[in-house]
Amino acid sequence: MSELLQVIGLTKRFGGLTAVNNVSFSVQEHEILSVIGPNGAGKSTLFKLIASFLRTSGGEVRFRGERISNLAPHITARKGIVRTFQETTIFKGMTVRENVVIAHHLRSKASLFGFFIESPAAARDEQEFGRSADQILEFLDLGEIKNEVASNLPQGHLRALGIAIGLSTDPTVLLLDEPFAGMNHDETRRAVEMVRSVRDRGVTLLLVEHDMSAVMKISDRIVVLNFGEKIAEGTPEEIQSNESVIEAYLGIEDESIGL
Amino acid sequence: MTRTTKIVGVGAVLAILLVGIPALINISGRWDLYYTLTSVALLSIASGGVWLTFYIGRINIGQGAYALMGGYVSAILVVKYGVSFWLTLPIAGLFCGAVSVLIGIPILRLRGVYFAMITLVLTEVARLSMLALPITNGAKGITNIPLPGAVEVFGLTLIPDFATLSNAKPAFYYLSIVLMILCFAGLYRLVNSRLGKLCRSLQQNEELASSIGVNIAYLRVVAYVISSFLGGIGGATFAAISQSVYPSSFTIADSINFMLNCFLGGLGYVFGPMLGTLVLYFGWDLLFQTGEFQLLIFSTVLIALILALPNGLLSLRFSKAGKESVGRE
Amino acid sequence: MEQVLANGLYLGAQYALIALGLTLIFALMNVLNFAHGQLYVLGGFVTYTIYGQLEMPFVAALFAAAVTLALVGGLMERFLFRTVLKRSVREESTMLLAAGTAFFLDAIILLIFGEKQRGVPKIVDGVFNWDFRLIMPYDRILIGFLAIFAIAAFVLYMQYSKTGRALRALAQDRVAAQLMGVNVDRYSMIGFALGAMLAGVVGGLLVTITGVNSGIGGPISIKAFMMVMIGGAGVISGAIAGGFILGMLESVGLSVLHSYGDITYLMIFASLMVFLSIRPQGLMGKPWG
Amino acid sequence: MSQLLRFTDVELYYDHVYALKGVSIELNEGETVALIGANGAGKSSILRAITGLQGIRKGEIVFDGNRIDRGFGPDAIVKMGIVMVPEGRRVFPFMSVKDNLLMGAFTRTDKGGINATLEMVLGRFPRLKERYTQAAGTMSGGEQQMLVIGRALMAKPKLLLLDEPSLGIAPKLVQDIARSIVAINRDEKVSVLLVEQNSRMALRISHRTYALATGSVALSGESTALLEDERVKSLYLGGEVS
Amino acid sequence: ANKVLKIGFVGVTSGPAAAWGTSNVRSMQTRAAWINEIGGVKIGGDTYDIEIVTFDDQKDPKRAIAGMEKMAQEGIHYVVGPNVDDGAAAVRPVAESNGIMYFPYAFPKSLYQKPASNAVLGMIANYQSGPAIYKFLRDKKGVKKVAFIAANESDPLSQRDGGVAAANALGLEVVADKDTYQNDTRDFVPVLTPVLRSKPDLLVLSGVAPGNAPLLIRSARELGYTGFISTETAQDAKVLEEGAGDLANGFISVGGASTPEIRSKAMEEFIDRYTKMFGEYNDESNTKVYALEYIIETLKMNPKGIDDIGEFKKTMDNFSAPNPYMKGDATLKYVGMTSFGQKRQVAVPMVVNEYRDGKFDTLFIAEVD
Ligand SMILES: Nc1ncnc2c1ncn2[C@@H]1O[C@H](COP(=O)(O)OP(=O)(O)OP(=O)(O)O)[C@@H](O)[C@H]1O
Ligand SMILES: Nc1ncnc2c1ncn2[C@@H]1O[C@H](COP(=O)(O)OP(=O)(O)OP(=O)(O)O)[C@@H](O)[C@H]1O
Ligand SMILES: [Mg+2]
Ligand SMILES: [Mg+2]
Repeated sequence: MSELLQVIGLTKRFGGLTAVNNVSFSVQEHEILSVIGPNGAGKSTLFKLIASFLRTSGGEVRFRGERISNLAPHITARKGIVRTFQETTIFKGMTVRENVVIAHHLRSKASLFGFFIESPAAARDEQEFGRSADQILEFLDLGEIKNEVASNLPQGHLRALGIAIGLSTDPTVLLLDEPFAGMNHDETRRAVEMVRSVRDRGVTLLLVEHDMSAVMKISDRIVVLNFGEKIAEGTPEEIQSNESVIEAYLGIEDESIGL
Repeated sequence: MTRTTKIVGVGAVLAILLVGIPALINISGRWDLYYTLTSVALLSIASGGVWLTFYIGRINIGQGAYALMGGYVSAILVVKYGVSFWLTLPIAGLFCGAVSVLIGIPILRLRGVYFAMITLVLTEVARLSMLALPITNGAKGITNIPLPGAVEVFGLTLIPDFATLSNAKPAFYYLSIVLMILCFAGLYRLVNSRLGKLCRSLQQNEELASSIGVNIAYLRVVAYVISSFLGGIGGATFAAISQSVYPSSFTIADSINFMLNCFLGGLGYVFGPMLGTLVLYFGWDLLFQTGEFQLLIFSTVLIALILALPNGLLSLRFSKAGKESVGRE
Repeated sequence: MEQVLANGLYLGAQYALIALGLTLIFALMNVLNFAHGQLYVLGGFVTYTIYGQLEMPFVAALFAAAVTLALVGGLMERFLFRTVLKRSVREESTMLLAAGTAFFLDAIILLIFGEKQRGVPKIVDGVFNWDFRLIMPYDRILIGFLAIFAIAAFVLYMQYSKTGRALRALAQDRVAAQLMGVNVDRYSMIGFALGAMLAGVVGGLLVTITGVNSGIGGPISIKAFMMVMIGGAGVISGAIAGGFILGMLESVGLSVLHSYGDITYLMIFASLMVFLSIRPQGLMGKPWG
Repeated sequence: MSQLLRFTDVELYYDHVYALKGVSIELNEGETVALIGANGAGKSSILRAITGLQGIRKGEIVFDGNRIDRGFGPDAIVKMGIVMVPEGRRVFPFMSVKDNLLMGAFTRTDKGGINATLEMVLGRFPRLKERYTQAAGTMSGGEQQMLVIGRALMAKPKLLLLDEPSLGIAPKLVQDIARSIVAINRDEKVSVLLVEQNSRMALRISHRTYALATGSVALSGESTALLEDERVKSLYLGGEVS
Repeated sequence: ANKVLKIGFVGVTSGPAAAWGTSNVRSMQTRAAWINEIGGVKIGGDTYDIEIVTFDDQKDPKRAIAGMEKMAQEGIHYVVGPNVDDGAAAVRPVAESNGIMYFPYAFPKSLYQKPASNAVLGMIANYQSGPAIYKFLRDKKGVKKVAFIAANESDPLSQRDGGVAAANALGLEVVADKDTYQNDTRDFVPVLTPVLRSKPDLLVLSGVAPGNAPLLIRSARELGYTGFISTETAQDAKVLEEGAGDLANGFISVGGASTPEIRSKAMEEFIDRYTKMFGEYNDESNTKVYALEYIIETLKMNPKGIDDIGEFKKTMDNFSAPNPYMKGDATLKYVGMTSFGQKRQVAVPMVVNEYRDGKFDTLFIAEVD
């Protein structure tokens, strides 16, 4: 294992508000690292900073030792760091399969002009992407609905589609923002399986999630944010028993309401 | 559609445009239709450009600026530097393309009505620039532009000098129709290639597109450049037909019309702007005998069409069940 | 300088009032109402007919203009925009409808009221003259204050009345507003009528100063768009700010750039473009995609 | 206990895709009823049908003795006393907390009553009182969730519909919200129809539960009984996420 | 039954500039109805009814071309219009290739100079009336300093440039020659504030649209301006009265033949008929009544012109007929030798008017050659 991604003193201010405050941690290759914390703690902001969707106010992100902060989002994506969105963000007007095929864009070898004249490279891409898309859709159990227009899908499927889109880019690091939100236990269990198998494909995963049972099961390590600052980092066991995390985030179990 | 029916269909359309219509005009003696159809062809080229910007999710009310610019570039080159019209045509397009890069990079970050607005202002800026720039002859415009000259390759006359023709109308008609066919063949190809899918991804969600590695800034500029190129070509040809160009040759009204053509034809269909232009432009002409009621009838018909086919005329053929309405009947 | 500032303020007040109606309709239904200027013209002609031709009191004429335009606006929403909004795939399609409506109103106005510029007798005579440093006819001062009064009344209405709150809610989230018991159809109509009424009131107010002319609807709409964009689309405070900024920009710009003559407007527009590319959402607009 | 809501054999389609194929459920006055089920099972669709956001194809919906599935728009249904908290919060982002709450009382005209309810809501969610004049869009997810529940209470509903109130909310806040739901049902005598993915919580805080599967009711019964039911355990509680 | 002679009109009758074309069309229609009512007009051996074919070009040069094509299609050889420079320039190729004589209300000299020969200026150009007015004001009223203001569009700007040149030639001091306004301007106070600071004796509203004239006058007067205001285009008294009231008194403009001093019985009947037909007269028609008259009279003189404009052109050089709209023995004839080197302008009396209390008073009358 080696340090794939380093977050060093990362800071983001919006006007007077410091959403992410001097956060540092690193991510090992092939690990699953979760970021948790109360609503508004700065988790999504952190992801946006890593994926260059926001400019940093301070600090930096290194990928394989190379500084990658403040690039254009598509360049970061080309380097292999891809995020999915917290809001179910998909191409609403396209079918499920079209969504996934277009998401293969990064792997494309042809030029824009090549697409236009349908060069052999572009045609090869196209075939290849179709095959890969079908595979991914099967893998995520979306095969049956692949010709549905995405805007008609219920919440859960939208999430799965979001992950499919992320996967299609063949990322080195995949950032998943609340991938299990809106799924029931059964679905979450399957989704967890799936995320694991994504890792087994060699992808390093960062995720933000509020579903604690899933987080605890799946994560190798957990980083906890509160008011923009890192308040804890460690294995699931360590985090679960960390007093300040319980205080700020987890709460004390209360069987009367099933939580 | 199978490949053969497609080829037959395309062949039929080409035959109608290039042979059928001229023949009909000859038989019926309606020579005025040449100009009307020429205008429709040229305006639909410019509208086609606007349509492409719609396709990446931008409402473009600035095409008049590029049409005007194209007209001036061609006119200035022909009149002041004696360049052949045929050479100025692509130059005008490329010039507009180049200018649109400079303008597009800052303004394409804007979305929705903001982009619409800034392009509207751009049209006015272009008009005022043409009034003010030293090279454009200001308010007096450029008049007496010679007709397009001959094109010869190795002594073989490919295109005759328009001035020697007894009637330049059919010549301009063929020129415009061929340009239009090329333009829409190109657009059709573009939209049905992967490039088109990328454009659609931009239209639907730019953030997501960039997260899957699409260089959205670049793609937007590419689409805008193509759009402006088409605007420039259309404008340049118009200058040649009217043999004059004025700062008011293309104005905000034109920019708005280009946009309306796209809406009327249907934003979802490549050939929408073509049909939209035909109906909007030709419709006005058809009604000219109604005198003072022309505008009233025209607008009433237009409103009726929109109410009946809010997604564009072409949605008539391809329409699926409409969007589910919210609420109970 | 006093003169220039006063000109700007007066211009700004009328612009702001024009922009308000447009931005309200935009906020509520995402309709960029190309016919706004035509509604303004119609308001002007109603006032012209009642005050100028029938020689009834100005206030009555203004009231009639407001009522007529509210009615026209309501009808436009009910029979045109509602249908198209429900059935169209892309909301922008209403731009075509708005343009068609603008043509239609233009045609009707031209047929009924003719092609000539029209004017009415002054409502108050006399000119305020402060030593030639600041000259302002009393009717302008009155109209300026009436405009500001109308703006204030509208803002208070939107802020504190139940209807105003419902309209704001509708603008922010249609479905959620519906779930609070807001009858979306009814309030869209009310909002549209209110927007049209504002246009009519400005038209009626200004007919006493600048007269009215059947052809100016289109240019007025375009100017109103600019104000709305400067301030930020769909935001009431933005429309007001935009109106005043454009008023000042014109007044100050024309004075300062006087020596550049012909390119004054080129510079005003070019700076507008630069401003918008730096602030893509106008002054206080919500982001818009 | 008298019956408040009855849903008989309801079918609902989007375009040509069915979302509900013959669903029947009931809810009695004072009850909290939970709807659980997989993604796309049709839970939200049931709520949309009740509120009139979506028309139904077949069947009938009776509320308080009146049929409400034909001829009533969403606003009319709110007036009858059914208020829904939709999926994904949906506050009015540019309005203050206060105005958001007042919007909740839109259908009411009794000024005094509105003020009393406002006091009650602010008492129940003190955070809202702290943020009274803040624009709702700038509040955190949990605060927004409280706001929309409070906003719904402002209408003084007989029946409160909640669509996944825990979605995207931090665990500690989810606890708060769950407790609020219990309290609202108990203290304010508001009946609740709750859609929830967190089945354990749903079963804990409801009286009865319906489990949906692809557009029809798969299981139903007293929540306490279902908690022990083997099928429920394996399908919806998953015991452990392994 | 009579044969029909179709005369065309291509110009703007809708939108902001509708007033220009409308007064044109209506005077043509009024005159045609009148002629037809009295049994038509005898040209050569035949009697013709006049039919006016109109085309609204919306002030768009592209549409103007289409309009001219329509006229050609209708077999029309005589067209009145377009109303603006760009339209007039744009229709030129069509008119020339289809054998159409057209009578624009646009001033660019290149339209009327050789090699162009199909356009006939339908009114008096600003570079003809301007010098006369300025000279009058300089000599009789002691005007020394002139300021110009124009809309930033082709026609007004060209007219302004012509005016500035004329004023300079007359030795007047031009104190403002670069101030412009947008066509959407409704409030001219901000525009005029800096201009009036230069304290001119004469403010020239170059190429001002009829609708804007009263607004400009009113704003200038309300800002305390006391000098002269003039324009070189025709205006409507009613519009001035409604828009500026007493403030418009003393405003100087150029009209046709309707001031009571010079108008004939026929002109009075024309005004009468126009008013009956359309509800309200437009003083701009004082000038615009002429084009149709010239066409018909010229054809009467040489009937071969009916479908051969070559014949028409030949006749133009020596054409002369009594002017029905003026008292006395004024004649209709083609002029323009000085300005264009060929006779491509209709001779209309250059009546310089002064507005006073709802009517125009004649200041002086001049002729163009
Ligand atoms: N573009 C922005 N402008 C201003 N403030 C912002 C912006 N984006 C986020 N914030 C603020 O930054 C803080 C952190 O937000 P962020 O979305 O990162 O929270 P989060 O940890 O992902 O919360 P949740 O679990 O609810 O998704 C919040 O207070 C939020 O309001
Ligand atoms: N607007 C729509 N158009 C077409 N189909 C729709 C639409 N909304 C929902 N559906 C379909 O209806 C079915 C039921 O959806 P519904 O939203 O009721 O599910 P749900 O149980 O609430 O799921 P989730 O837990 O994911 O929110 C799904 O198959 C979905 O694809
Ligand atoms: Mg987040
Ligand atoms: Mg749901």
